[in-house]
Amino acid sequence: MKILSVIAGVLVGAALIYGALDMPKWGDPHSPASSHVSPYYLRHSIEHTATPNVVTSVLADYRGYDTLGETTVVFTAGIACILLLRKGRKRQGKRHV
Amino acid sequence: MTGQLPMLIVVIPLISAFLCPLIGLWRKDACYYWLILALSACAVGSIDTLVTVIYGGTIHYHLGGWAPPFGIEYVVDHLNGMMLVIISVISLAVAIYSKRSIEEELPEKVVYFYTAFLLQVTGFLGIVITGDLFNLYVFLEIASLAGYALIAIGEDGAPLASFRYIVMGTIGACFYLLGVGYIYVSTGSLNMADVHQILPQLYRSKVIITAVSFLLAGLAVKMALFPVHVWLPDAYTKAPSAASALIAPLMTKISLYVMIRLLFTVFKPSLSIELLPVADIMVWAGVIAILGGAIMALAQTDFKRMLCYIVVAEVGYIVGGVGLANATAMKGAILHILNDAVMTVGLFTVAGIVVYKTGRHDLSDCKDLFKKMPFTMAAFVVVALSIIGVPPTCGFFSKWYLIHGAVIAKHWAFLAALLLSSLISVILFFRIIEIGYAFRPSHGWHSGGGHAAAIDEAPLSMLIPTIAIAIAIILIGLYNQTILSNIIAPAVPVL
Amino acid sequence: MTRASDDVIIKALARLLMPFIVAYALYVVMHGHHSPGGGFQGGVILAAGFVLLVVTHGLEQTRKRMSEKLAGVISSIGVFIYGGIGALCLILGGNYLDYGKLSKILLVTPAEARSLGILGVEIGVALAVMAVMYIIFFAIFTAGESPEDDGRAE
Amino acid sequence: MILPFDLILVLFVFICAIAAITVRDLLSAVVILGAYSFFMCLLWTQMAAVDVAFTEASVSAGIGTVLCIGAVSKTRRRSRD
Amino acid sequence: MFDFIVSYYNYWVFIGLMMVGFYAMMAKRNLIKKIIGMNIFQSAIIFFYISTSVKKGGVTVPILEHGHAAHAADGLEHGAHAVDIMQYANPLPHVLMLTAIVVMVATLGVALAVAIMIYRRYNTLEEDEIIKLLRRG
Amino acid sequence: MEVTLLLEATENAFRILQRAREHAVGVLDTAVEFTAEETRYCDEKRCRALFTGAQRKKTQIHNFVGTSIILFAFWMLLSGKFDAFHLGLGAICCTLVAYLFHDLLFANVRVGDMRIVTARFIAYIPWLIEQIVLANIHVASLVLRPKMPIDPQIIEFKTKLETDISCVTLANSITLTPGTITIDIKDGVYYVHALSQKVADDLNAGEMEDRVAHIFMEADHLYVQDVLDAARIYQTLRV
Repeated sequence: MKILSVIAGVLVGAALIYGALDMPKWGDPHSPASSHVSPYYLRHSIEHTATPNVVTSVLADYRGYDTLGETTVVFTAGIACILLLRKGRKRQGKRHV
Repeated sequence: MTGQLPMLIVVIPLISAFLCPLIGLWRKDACYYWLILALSACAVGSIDTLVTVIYGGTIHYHLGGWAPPFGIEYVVDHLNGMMLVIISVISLAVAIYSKRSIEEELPEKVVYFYTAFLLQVTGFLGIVITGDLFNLYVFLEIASLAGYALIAIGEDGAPLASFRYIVMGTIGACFYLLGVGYIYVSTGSLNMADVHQILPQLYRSKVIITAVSFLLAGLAVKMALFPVHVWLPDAYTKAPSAASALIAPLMTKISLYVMIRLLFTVFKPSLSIELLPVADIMVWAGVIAILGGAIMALAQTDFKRMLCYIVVAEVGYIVGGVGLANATAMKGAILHILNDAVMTVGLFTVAGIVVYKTGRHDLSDCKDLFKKMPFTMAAFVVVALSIIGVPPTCGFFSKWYLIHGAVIAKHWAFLAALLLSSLISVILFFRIIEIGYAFRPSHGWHSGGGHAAAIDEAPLSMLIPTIAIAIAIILIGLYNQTILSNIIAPAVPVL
Repeated sequence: MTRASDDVIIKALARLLMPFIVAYALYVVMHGHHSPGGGFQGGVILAAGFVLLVVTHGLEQTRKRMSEKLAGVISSIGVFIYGGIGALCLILGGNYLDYGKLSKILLVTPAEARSLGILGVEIGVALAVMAVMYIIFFAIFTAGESPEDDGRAE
Repeated sequence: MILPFDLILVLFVFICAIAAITVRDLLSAVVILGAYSFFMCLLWTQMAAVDVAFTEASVSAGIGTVLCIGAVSKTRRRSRD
Repeated sequence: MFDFIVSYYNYWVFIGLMMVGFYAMMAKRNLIKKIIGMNIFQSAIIFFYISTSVKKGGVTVPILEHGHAAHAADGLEHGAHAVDIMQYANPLPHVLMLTAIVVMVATLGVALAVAIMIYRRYNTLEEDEIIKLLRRG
Repeated sequence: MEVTLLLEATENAFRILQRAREHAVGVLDTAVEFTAEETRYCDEKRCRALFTGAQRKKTQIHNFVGTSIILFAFWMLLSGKFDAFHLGLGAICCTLVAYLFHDLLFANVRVGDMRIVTARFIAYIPWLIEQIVLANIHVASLVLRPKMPIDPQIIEFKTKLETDISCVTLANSITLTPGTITIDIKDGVYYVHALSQKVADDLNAGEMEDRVAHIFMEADHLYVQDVLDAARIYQTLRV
């Protein structure tokens, strides 16, 4: 099992290294990631949302729905914990295990 | 207000989920009606949206009023319109069905169960409707987390099954996230349509090849494709019956939908099929999944577990059908998503009724059931016939298209696997029916004789959805031409 | 770990620090526009304050300030604030979460309405995150305290 | 961006990651995981991602560690691997 | 060669961390160890995203300087053109990763809850022992 | 006569009962046992409830105001933005926090004494700094001498301080002073690690303790007799 997981891990790593060969170099300011969408946020954040912290304005406004989803994830985790660990009235009977 | 409909489909269950614990503080039993109300509204909305899509074409909805590459966009076309209707209607049926079984199995946790139920449905709907790669991840996580919780509260052994599901599911989700990251690094965008436009210049890039493989690997874990299906049987067997009836039909189908969406909407088919050997791999994965699932199903003595392996086999049908990559097979695959969702929910509702009445889910517990609950078992026979593929039930038609597609693609191994698995399904279901018809006096399966006599027809709130599903199976079979020409034919991606 | 600590120094210092922690958390929430921070971080710091109270003053004392039931209610309300602001925009004629439409009732320019909308959303997020972290913390720290459930099932 | 400083941080991150999965005492492993998160957060501060670093410091190194410690204290502290 | 390694160093770091996490998730039998591996795995991916947001040459935090007392009117006048994009880090990966971190801690909470449930029922956290108990019972 | 009595009584009662809310209850009960008269017991109870009620309300308001002022100062320190919007937010937040946590910050400080305590505390700081500097020089001279004549020891002494806040102040002052470290406080007994005999002697001389007690106005102690007297006075007043 251990050897198998080592092999799996190495395979995943190898695939990732293969993919990384064509990546833009680290810190390249003209990589597509930094030049396609994100300059729009930096340029227009103050004009659109009057918020100097671009991260906040993207987080809560441009991509606000993601954040709603994220809050829902947290809420789901809370519900899950209540569902799993909180004791209700004793579980008697326990069905027919 | 009608322009807001695609949004409301997701937001109504979302906000209802937030309010559900508050209502539970006021009155516990009100939660059930709240759930039904929310899901009915959602179902009506999604049907209306589908109709709008059929008559008016694809709907785009910009969240927060931001134009697509900058904000998040909802896109509803024929394919995900159909998925929305499937999800909302099936979850409504399961919700109606869940009342008695939850009161029996988890009497003290009703409120939070329903909240998690609503969140689960929200996650499913959000995955299906979105047009943004990262938003999909977020909703995938909502659905997964709710699923972990719903599975873990099941019977003995459920927590371990759920834990394995957490580990596997996290790997799957992380691979998906990684794939999205690779796409983002090379394109700079997260919007599906935008990525679709930018990508063709980058198809030779190693980054994209890695991204495709990681996305598909992640989704394969989520959809329980054969070698990585190990989490599925345990999880769905041990979950409470209402939860497994909700998750088993939908989670795998939704991952399949995401796969189709990625392969044909985000990437161009030219990449998925011609440049990379994705299609071939998928067909062979499908063949292996079908055979593996069917054979494993044959080896089971547990009723629910057997159904789980059938689900694994059905995933193979669809993956293989998509991999065949011709229009007919694709039609079959998409029709099979619809059919299989309905059939699986039928199977699991019947299994839930058996659990509710007998308290166990071994195959031997099915003894005499035909005499004791004729309606339930009639529904079961309809579902079984559909899975075997007997006309006029709906399973026949999708299988027909898949077989036809296999013939066109001259992929004989897939054809053979399809036929073989149908054969195995015949054996499986006739074994159950034989056990069910054994007219010997019931002894041995339960020590308490008085308890055995108590088994009779299921309560109405469980029976009605089950029967409705059986009727739906026949109706889909009868009207399959209408569905095909109106919904599925436009949904098939242009190859 | 969940009983009250008997160390005078820790108890007293925790007591003194608590209002400042909460004030700092609120500062983080409110100043998300200008400095790093926002709803999540603030919410987590709030929850951390309560964790400090539990560790030093014990579960019972903390329950008096915030019971689990109250935390559940707050988490629902927090998320509902977020969803509700979105729905408000819907009612005011915009798309979902289009805070610009809030300018109709707030009587400011759309850009500032967006800024205020972000603030409202952050408050909702902070409440929800705080309550949920508290719930998870409580659930994990009180797990297995009633023995009748575990001894039997083995 | 000072490369030597970064490299030292990366080294620490690796040491913490490997230590966290090899140490047999679960409580130590959990605390090392907290340290791992904290070094990660320093690394991100280096990369000008202060918001993320702040979140990591409060969420992952703070509450995450507390939850893990709670879980370990409620279960068994020794692990066989 | 050395130049190649240095100019891609963030990828090597993230791949290495991911392999460590992946190995722990697959090979370790202790459930808490698996959770720790999960945490490392996820934060490696977060590291990858964050590292794509860096722009070489002294980038600063994406908080716009002159937004101090700027209300919308000011922003309209010079906000649209005065921002030097190369000066600031790319904010989008930061936003995505804020979400991912929160998802990470939510998963952590649920996983720990499930682990505690398992412990309550079987009184052990080793996976193989639990499976043995399950087989027997 | 009545009026002076009343004034005196009120003041005494405030003094005493404020000193330790829960303590006073216990001590009063003892006092009642001493006198052993059932009827008086009831009256006193009512009397006490009256006093502590008024007392609590006043304390609450004072604490609330004090907490919110301190928090608001803290907020402004953090924020550095002085436009109306942010100050308003700060005021709202601080009021909210003060409302929720007013009982934490000034848990054992008496009502009228807050200003005095603050003033004395500020006056205490220079003295503390002076002590720190002196001790620094002392320790440095010890360490730099080639023989290093250190004499590490653990000394313990019982403190007369009562409230936990004064205990903590003393403990932290001891730790801040080089050469001495507070290890533990258990049931009013300090365990202090001292580097040399001189610092230990300094500590045992108790000047620091006296000063801390002075800050928190604990120089005069609470005696059972006080309570008994007070109870008698209330009784006279009621009749």
